[in-house]
Amino acid sequence: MSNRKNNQPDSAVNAPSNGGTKIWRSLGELESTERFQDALDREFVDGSAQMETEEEREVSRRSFMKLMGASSALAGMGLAACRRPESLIVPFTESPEWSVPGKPVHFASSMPRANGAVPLVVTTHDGRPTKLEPNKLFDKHAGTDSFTQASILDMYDPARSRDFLQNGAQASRADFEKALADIADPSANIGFVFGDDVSPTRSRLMQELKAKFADARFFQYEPLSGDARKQANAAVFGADADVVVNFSRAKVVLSLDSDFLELDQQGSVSGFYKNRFIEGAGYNKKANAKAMNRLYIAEGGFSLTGGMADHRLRIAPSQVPAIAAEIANQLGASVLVKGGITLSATEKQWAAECAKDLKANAGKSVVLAGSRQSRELQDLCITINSLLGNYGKTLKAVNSGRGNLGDMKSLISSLNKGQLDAVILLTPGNPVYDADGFAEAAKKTKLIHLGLRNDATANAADWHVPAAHYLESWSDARTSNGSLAVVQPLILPLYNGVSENDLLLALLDGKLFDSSKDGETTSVSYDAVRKTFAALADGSDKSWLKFLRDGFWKDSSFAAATTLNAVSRQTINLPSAPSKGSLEVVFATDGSIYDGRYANNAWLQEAPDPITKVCWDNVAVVSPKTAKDLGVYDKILKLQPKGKVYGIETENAGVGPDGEGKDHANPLVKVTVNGRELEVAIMIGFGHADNVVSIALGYGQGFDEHDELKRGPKNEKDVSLVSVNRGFNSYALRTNNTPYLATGAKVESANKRYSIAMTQEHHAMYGRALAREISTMEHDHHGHKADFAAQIEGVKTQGMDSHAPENISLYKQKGSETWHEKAQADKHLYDQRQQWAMTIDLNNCIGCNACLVACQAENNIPVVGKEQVAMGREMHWIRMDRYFSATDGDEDNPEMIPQPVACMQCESAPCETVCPVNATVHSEDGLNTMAYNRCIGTRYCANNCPYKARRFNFFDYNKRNPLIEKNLYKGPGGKKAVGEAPHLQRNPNVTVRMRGVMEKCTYCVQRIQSAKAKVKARLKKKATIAGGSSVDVKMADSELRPKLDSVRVACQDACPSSAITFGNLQDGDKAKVVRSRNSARNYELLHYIGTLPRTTYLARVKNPNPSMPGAKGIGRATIEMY
Amino acid sequence: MSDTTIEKDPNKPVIPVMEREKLILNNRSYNWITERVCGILENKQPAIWWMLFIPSVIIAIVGVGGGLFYLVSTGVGVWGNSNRTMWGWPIVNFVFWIGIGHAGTLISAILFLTRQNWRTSINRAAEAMTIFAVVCAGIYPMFHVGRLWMVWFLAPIPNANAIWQNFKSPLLWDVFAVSTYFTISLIFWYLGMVPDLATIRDRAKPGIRKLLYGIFSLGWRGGNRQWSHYEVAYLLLAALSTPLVLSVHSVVSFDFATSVVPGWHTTIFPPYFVAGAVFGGFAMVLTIMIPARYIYGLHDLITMKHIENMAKIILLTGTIVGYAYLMELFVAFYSGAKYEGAAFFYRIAGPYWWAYLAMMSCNVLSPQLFWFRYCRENLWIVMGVCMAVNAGMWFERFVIIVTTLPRMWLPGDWKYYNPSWVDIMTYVGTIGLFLTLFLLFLKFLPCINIAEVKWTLPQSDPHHDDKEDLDDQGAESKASYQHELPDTTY
Amino acid sequence: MANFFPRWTNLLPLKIAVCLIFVVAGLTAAFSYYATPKAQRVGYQPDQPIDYDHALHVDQLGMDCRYCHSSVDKSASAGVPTANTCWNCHQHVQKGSPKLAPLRAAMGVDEDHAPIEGAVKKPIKWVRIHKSPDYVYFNHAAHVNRGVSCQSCHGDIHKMEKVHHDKSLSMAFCLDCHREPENHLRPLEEVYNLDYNAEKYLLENEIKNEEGERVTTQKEFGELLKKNWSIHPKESCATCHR
Amino acid sequence: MNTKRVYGYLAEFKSASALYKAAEKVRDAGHKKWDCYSPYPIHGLDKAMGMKKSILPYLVFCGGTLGIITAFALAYTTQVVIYPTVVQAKPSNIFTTAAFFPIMFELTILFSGFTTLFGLLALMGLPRLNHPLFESRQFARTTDDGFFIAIEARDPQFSSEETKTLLEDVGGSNIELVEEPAS
Repeated sequence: MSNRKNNQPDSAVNAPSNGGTKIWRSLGELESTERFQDALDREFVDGSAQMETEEEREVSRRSFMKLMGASSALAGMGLAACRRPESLIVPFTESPEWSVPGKPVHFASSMPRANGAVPLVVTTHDGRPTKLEPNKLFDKHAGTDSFTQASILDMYDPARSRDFLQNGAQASRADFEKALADIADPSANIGFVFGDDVSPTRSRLMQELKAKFADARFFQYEPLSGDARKQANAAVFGADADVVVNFSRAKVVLSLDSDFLELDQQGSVSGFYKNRFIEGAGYNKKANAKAMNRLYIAEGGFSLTGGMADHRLRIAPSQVPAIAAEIANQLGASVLVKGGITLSATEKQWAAECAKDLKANAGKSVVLAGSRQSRELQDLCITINSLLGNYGKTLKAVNSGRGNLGDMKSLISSLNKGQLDAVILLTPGNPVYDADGFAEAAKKTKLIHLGLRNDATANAADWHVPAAHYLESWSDARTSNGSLAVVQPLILPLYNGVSENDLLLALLDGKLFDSSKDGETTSVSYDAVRKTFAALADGSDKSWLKFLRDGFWKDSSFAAATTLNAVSRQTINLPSAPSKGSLEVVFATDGSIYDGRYANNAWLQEAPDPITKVCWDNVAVVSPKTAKDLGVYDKILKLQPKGKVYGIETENAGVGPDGEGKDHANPLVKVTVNGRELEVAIMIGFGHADNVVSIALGYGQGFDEHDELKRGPKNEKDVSLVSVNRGFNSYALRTNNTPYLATGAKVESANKRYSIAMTQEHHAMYGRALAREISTMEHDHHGHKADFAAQIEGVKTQGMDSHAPENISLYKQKGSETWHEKAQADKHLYDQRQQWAMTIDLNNCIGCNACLVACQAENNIPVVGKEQVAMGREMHWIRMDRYFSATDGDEDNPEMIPQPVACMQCESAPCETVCPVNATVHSEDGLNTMAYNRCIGTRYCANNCPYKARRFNFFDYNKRNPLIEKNLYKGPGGKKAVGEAPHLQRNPNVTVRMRGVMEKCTYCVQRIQSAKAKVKARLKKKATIAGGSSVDVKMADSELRPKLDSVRVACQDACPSSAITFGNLQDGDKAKVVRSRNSARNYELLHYIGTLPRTTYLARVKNPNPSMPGAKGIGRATIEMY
Repeated sequence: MSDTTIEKDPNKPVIPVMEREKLILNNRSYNWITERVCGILENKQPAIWWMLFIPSVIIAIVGVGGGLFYLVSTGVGVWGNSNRTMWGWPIVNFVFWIGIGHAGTLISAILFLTRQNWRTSINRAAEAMTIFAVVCAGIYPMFHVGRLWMVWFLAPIPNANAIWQNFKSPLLWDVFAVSTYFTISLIFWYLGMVPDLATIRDRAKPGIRKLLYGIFSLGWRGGNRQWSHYEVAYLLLAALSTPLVLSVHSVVSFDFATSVVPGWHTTIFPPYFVAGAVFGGFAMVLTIMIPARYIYGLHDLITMKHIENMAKIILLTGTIVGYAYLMELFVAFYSGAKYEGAAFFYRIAGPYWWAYLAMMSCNVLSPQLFWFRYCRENLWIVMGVCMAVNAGMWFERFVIIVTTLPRMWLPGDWKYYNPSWVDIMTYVGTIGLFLTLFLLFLKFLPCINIAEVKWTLPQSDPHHDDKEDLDDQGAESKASYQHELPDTTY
Repeated sequence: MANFFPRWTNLLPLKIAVCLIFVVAGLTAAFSYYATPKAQRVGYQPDQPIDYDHALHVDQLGMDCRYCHSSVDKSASAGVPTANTCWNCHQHVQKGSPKLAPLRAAMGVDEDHAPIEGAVKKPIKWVRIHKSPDYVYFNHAAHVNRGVSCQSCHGDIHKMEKVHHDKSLSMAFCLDCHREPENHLRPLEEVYNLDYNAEKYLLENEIKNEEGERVTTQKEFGELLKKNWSIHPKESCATCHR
Repeated sequence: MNTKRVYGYLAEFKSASALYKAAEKVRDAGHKKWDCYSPYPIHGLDKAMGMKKSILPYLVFCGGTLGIITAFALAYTTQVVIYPTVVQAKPSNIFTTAAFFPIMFELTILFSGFTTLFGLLALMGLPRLNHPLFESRQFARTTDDGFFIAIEARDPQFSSEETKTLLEDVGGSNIELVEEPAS
C-alpha cells in the first residue's frame, strides 16, 4: 500500500478532508480514518471481510486480477512448495438476525423526490445496500428512473461530505452542537428551507418548530420547482394544493411543454403506459387500436415525452400559451392573446383538431402544462381541464400537506430585509450555485447547510453539516398519489452523517443525535417517524411492522382539495416570438444530472443524455436552421450528412462538421441574455424549435487546471473528480424572474471548439428498418393501401426482409430453441426446463436510461470517463440507440424512436464460432455465455457481432481510476482506485472484469442461477417432508422449472414503462414473454443475417388523429423502406 | 542488354533469333561466382550498409521494443481500437506483413517446381524476406490479444481445466497456419543454404567464423551420395511449400471471409488474398533486390531478365487483384443486400474514400505501366511502381478492416477510427526490424544461392564438352570484374 | 589443412539431441505434475487458531455438519460457525481449557467465563482451506439438496483430526462429477451421513430400478436417483462462471 | 603424426563432364565405397555411379499421414468426444469435421516438413563436423569449383596400387592418399 501512499500526498490519515476530491486509495487506508473504522466495525462487522486475505483487503471483492496474477505466477514457477497465499475466514462473533452468509436480504424503503417518493426494494449483501428495485407491491407496473437507480452510488461516493465545515474549514461535531445551541433560541428568527418533497414527519415537526420558534419562517426551494404551477393551483384549490394525474383513465393526453414521462412527472405514469399496450399489458388480447391512448405535445426541443407523442408541435416554449389559448377558445373559453406569434394556418388547424379530439374525450382526457412554464399557461391549463371536466375524473386536486411555504424570491427579500438571524438549508438544491442572488443575500445571515456534497453552498455556508443519505436515515414521504411511504435506513451513516429529521429534532430537543450511538439508544428520527405514522395511520406494532415490510401504507392518500374559485383569465400577454436577432434561451432540466445535484454521480454523468447522446457535458441545443443563421454551421445539416467525395456530393454516412470519435468537437458560442454572458458548446438538435436555444442546467460547477478551455482553477473545492471540468454553468444566465426561459438573447460564434463525447454520432437509420414503426391510421403508399391490421402483419417484412431471404446455415440449425428432435432429446445439449428469451416493446420504450443504469448497478460495469467514451469505449452493456426519422423529407419535424440494444443472445451467434479459446459458447438454456476467466481478448467476437453488443476492457477500468487526468495511460505508474467506497456497492455475484477481457449482457445469469438453486432447495424440502424415502420421489422437469415469470432481470425491473419482458419459453403461453413473442409486432433485429436472436423487438405503434395536419406522415419511419 | 551478351560471348554461334537469354551473363566461372557472392560477406560492408543498418536498429528497438512494452504494461487501450473498431492498425499490419512473406516461398517453391531456373539468383533473398516478414507479422496477433500472459490458452495442451480450444475458429486455424508456415519456410531456407555455408566455411581462416559456419554447414562435403538425397529433399520441401503458401493466406482471409461482417463475408477473399500476397511480395522482393544488386554489383547474377520476369508477374497479379476489387463491387450491387451494398459504397465514397482511392491507384493502375517494355527495363520506374504497390497493399488491408468496422450494421454504433501514436510507432518499428534482419542477412549469409547458380551455368551440364581452360577464364573474369564496377549503369 | 573440428565433435550433436529430449520430457513431467491444482492444493493443512477436531465432534460426538455449517443447504456458502455457535456448548464444556482461549477472547470473557469489562470482542480468524477462485461460483445448497454429499468434495472430514484439502477441486474435478453424477448421488437423507456406504445402504434397504431388479452398486443406484430426480448437471460456462 | 589411418584416394577432375565419365568407369570397375564430390549437384551422376533412388519420399509420406491423423484425432476428440460445445448452433459430431480441415492440412505439412529435415540429415549422415577428407588441402575446393572422386580404403577392391592407377586411367589429376591421425 505504501507505493500508493506515495502518489497520494494527502493520505487520508493526516488530512481527513481535502474538499470534494478526496478518495481512498484502499480499504486499508480507509480504515485508518478511525471514524470509518468503527463505522466498519459496527456495520459490516468483520463478517463483510469474509474470505479476504489481508492483502486482498486492498483489492476489491471479486476482482480476479490478483487471481490471474497468482495463477500465472504458479504456472511460471511450478513448484510443489508454492501454495496460494494464506487467506482467512472471519465469521461474525454473534450472528446477526436475518443474515445468512452469501444470501442477499431485501428491505423496503423509498426515495424522497420532489414529484413524489419512489417506493423501493433494496437489496443488501452483508449489510451493504447494493441494488435498488421498484417496489412492485406498491404498483406492479411501476419502474424507477435512472436517478433512482444511480442514487445508491451517491451513498458510496468517495467525495461525499464527511465533515462538519465552518466557513468551508473542517470543524468538529461538538463545535457545531454548541453553535446550534446558540441558534436554537426561541426568540430567534430562523428560516427553514426545505426541498419540494413531501414528508409527513417533517410537516409535523414544522408545526412543533412553529410552536417553539414563534418567528420561524419556512421556505421551500429546489432550482427546478414549478412555482407558477403551485401558485396557479393554490389560487384555484387553496394553499399548498397539488393536482395528481391519473393517466389510466385518460384516452387523450395533451402536454403543453411538459416532459411528464421523465423529467417533469406530475403523477404516476404507469397508467399512461398501460394504455399504450395495444394487446393489453399482458399481451393476452387481440391487437386493438381503440385500446390505445393518444398523446399530443407542443414543445420547443425534443423531450422523451415528445418522442412518444403521436402529434408533436414544434413551437418556442414562450409561445406555447398561444396554442393553449387557441385550444381553450376552441373549447368555449374566450381568452385574448396579446403579443407573441400569430399562429400559422397549420398551427391553428393543429389546435382546432386537438381541441376537437379533447372535446370528444371530455372527462377522459388530461391537459398538462410544463410545471416550470409561465403562470399564464398554468391558468390556461386549468381552464381547459375544467372546461373538459377532467377534475375529479382524470385529475384530482389534493392537499399535499406541505404547509404554506415561501419560495426563493420571498426568502431572498426577507434576507435582504435582514429579517432572518439564521437560515437552515435542508433543500437538496445548491442555492449558492443555482439560485440567483442568494449568495449575496445569505451574507447577511448565519447559514447552516445540510447536504451530501461539499458543494458551493457547503463551502460558503457558515456551517455545513454532512447529511445522511436517504438509505442511511429514518424518515417518511408521500408518493405522487399521496400514499404514505417509509424511508428506512439500510446501513448506519457511513460518515456519521446527520439526517434532516435529526437536525430538526436537535433544534427541538436541543441535542443532536449521534448515529454512532445508535443501537444503545434508538434513533430519535425513528421515534419521530413512528409517532407520525401512529398519528396518520395506526399506532399498533402490527401495522407498524406491516408498514416497514410493505414500505408503504395501503389505504393512505392526500386529503382531497375542493375547488374554491374558477380561473378568471381573460387576457394573456406573451413576449414577442423569438427571431434571428433576439433568440429565446430555455433553461432545460438535464436528463443526466437533473438540476446538478447528481453532478458527483459517475454513472449518471456517463449515461448519455437521452436526446443529444452527450456524456459528461451539457450543450446548447438549437435547430439546424438556427445553427445556420448563427453562422456556426455553413450549411443546414441533414439527418444523413452529405459529404463531398471526388468532388461529388454523396449521402455517404460521412463525418459530420463536428468530427467523430475522439476528434468530435463542437463550436462554442457566446450567449448573451439577461445582461449576462456564457460561452457554451452548441449542437444541432433535430426537431428543435427555431430561434430557441435550450441549455441544460447543472454543469460547470467547478474547474481545475486540466480544463480544456482553461477556465480553472475555479470553485475547485465545490467539485469532485467526477464533476470537475464538466460542461457549462447555465445558471449563470438564469435570474429568479426568468426561471424557465429568457427572451431577447444574442448568440454569436466564439470561434472556438470544445470536445464532446457522444455514444451515438449518427442519428438516422440510413434506410435500414431497424427500429420499426407502424400507424393505427390507414396508410396509403402509391395507391396500395394498408390498414392497421395489414401494417401489423407487415412488421416482419419491413425493410430488406420484404425481399431478401435470410442467410441459411450450412448445418442443420442447432440453436437451443430450434434444435431438431434428436438434439432436443439430448438433455446434455438442450434444457427442457428453461429456455430464456426477452422482448423489448418499442411502443413503450421511451429511451430513458433507467435500464442502462440499472444494468450498470447490477453487473458491476465500470465507468470509463469522457475521453474513453469519445473514443467509443463506453462499457454500458445496453446501448441506447435513438433514431430520428423524417418522413416525407420533412427534416424540420422528425420523429424520434429509441432502441435499446444489448446482447441478443442469438441462437446462432456469430461471436461464438470465432472465439479460438471457447470463451464464449452457448448454454443449454439458450444463453450466449461469456467466461471472462477464459477470455484472452482477441476481440474477434466483437467484430463479428452484428449488433456490436460486446464491450472490451481496454484498460483496467476497475483498478485504475479513469477520472484522474491521463491516469489510464500511465500504466503501472497510474493511481489505483482499488478499495474505494464504490467497490462496496459491487454485486458479489458478478465477476469484476479485468483489463483485456471481453464482456457483455448475459441476461443477469446470476439471477437465473440463484433462481435455479431456489427451486432445488424447494424440491428437497418437498422430497424429505414427504415422509417416505427420498429415493422414490420423482421430480419432473416441470417442477424443476423456476416459477413462472419469477426470474426478473435488472433492466426489466427498472423499466418504468414495462417495455422489457423476460421469461422462459418452456413455460409456453403462460409466460408473458412467449405471448409477446407471438405478437405480430414482434420482429428480429437484422433478421436477414439469420442469427435467431433470443431478444426480439415489438414494433412501435403510432396512434395519429387522421384529421390532424401531417397525420399521414406519422408512424412511417420504416414502413416504406424496402 | 541481350545483344551485348552476344558480343561478349564469342564462343557461341550468333543466332539472335534462336538465342535464349543467359541467366548468368559474361560466362562467369564457378570461382567467379563464389568470389562474388562470398565477397559480400567476407569483405568489409560498404558505408551505405552502415548508413542503413544503424537507423533501422534504433527504429526497431524504439518502435517495436518500446511500443510493445508500453502496450503490455498499460493495456490494449494505448492503441486506437475501440468498441466499434476492435481490429485496427495491428491486424492491418499483420495481414500486410504476412502477405509480403508469400512471394519468398512462391519464388523458391513454385518457380522451382515449374523449373524456372531464373529463380536461382533471387530465391535466397526472397526466402530470407519471407522469414523476416513473418517475424514482423507474428508480433501483431500475439501482442494484439488483451491478456498476453494468457495466450497459452491457444495451445492445445492438456490442462487441469479440462477445457480445449475451439477448432471451428478461423483464428485458431490462423495460429496453426502461420506457425507452420514460419517453420517450413525456415527449414526450406536453411536446407537450401547448407552447401553455401560449406563454401564459406572452406574459404574461412580457422577461427570463430570457421567455427560457426562449420557448425551450421553440418560438415557438408558435397559428395554425390549427399547431393542425391539433398535434391529429393529440396524437391519435397518445394512441393510442400507450394500448397502451404496458398493455404496460409487463404486461412488468413478466412478471418474475414467466414465472418458475417458486410464487406468481409465474401467467397472471393481466398484467391484474391493469395493473388494480393504474391503481388505485394514480388514488389517487396524487387524493392530490396534492386538496391542490393546495385550496391554489391550483382548485375550478372540478377539480370534484367529476372527483373522483367518479376515485373510481368506483378502486372499479372496486380490485374487479378484489380479484377477482384471490381468483382466485389459488382457482387455487392448484384446481391441486392442493402448492407453489403452500403459497405462497399462507404468504401468508395465513405469517410475513408481516400484510402480506397490510394489502394486503387497504387494496386490497379500503377502496375499497368508494366505493359510497356520500357517501363519494365527502367529501374527507376520499376522501383517507383514497387514502392507504390507496397503502399497500395497496406491500404488494401486498411480498406478491408478499418473502413468496414466503423460502418457496420447499426448506424447507432458508427464511429470514426483513428490510430494512436503507439500504433504508428509500432508499425514503423516493424519496418525497422525487417530492415535490420535483412541487412544482417546480407552481412552474414550468402544472399545468392551459389550452388544452384553454378548449376545453371552451361558448363555444368555433364555432357557439355569443354574446350577452354576454366582457370584462365576465371582469372580473366576476375580482372574483368575489377574494372567493370565503375561503369555500371544501374 | 587439418580438420578444424576434432573427431569427438561427430557424436556431439547426437548427444546434445538426446540430452535435450530428456530435459524437455523431464520439465514437461514436472510441470504437468506440480503446476496442477492437485499438487497445489491437496494436502494443504494449515494450523487453525483453535485446533478444532472434526473427528472428535463429528465421528465420536456425532454432531451433524449443519450444526456449525448452518447455511450449507440454504445458501451458496456453507458458512463457518460464529463464535457464539461454539459458545452454545463450550460455555459449559471444557471450561477454561487453554485451547479455547481465542473463543473466550471472541466472547469477551475470562478463564472462568466472567465477562471482562469493556472487552472488544475480536472475532476468531479461521484459516481458509478450501477456496475456489473468485470467478468460480459454487453453490453449496444446489449440490447438497440434490444428493451430493459433503464427502464428494471435502473427503472424509469426519476422520480428520486436523482438516486438510483432500480433493483437487480443479475444473476437471468438477466436470467429472457433472458428467457422471451417478458416481456421487445418494439419498437426500444420507447426504450428511459421512459414514454412508452405498453397498451397505443397498443391502439394508431393498431398492429396485425400473426393470424391478434390485440395485446393488453405487453406479446403478446413482443412475436410478439421477433418473428419479431428473438430474442433468450442466457443462456450459455460465453454470459456474458469471 | 607417426600413426596414421588411411581413408582412401582422392583424385581431382577438370570438369563436370570429366567427372561424369570417370564416375562411369569407376562404377564399372565395381567399386562400392566411393563418392564423387562437386560444388553443385550434377545431373545423371546417380546413374553414372549406379546409385539407388532416395527413400526419403516414403518417409515423408508416412510423416504426412501421421500429421493428418494427429490433427484429426486432436480436433475430433477435444471437440466431439471430450467436451462438445455449441457454437453458432453448429453440431458437434462427425459433420463438424469440415471445420477441422484447415488444421488437418497444416499439421500434415508441418509433420512432412520435419520428416524431410530429419530424414535428410539421417540419410546424409549429417551433422558430421569432422571427416578424413577435410584433411586434404585441395578438397576444400569442392565447395568452390573442384570436382573430385574419392575411393575409400574400406572398399573391398581397394588396393594402394590398382586404385591409384585406376584413378589415373580415368583422368584424375593430383591424386592424393588421404590419411587421418589415428588417435
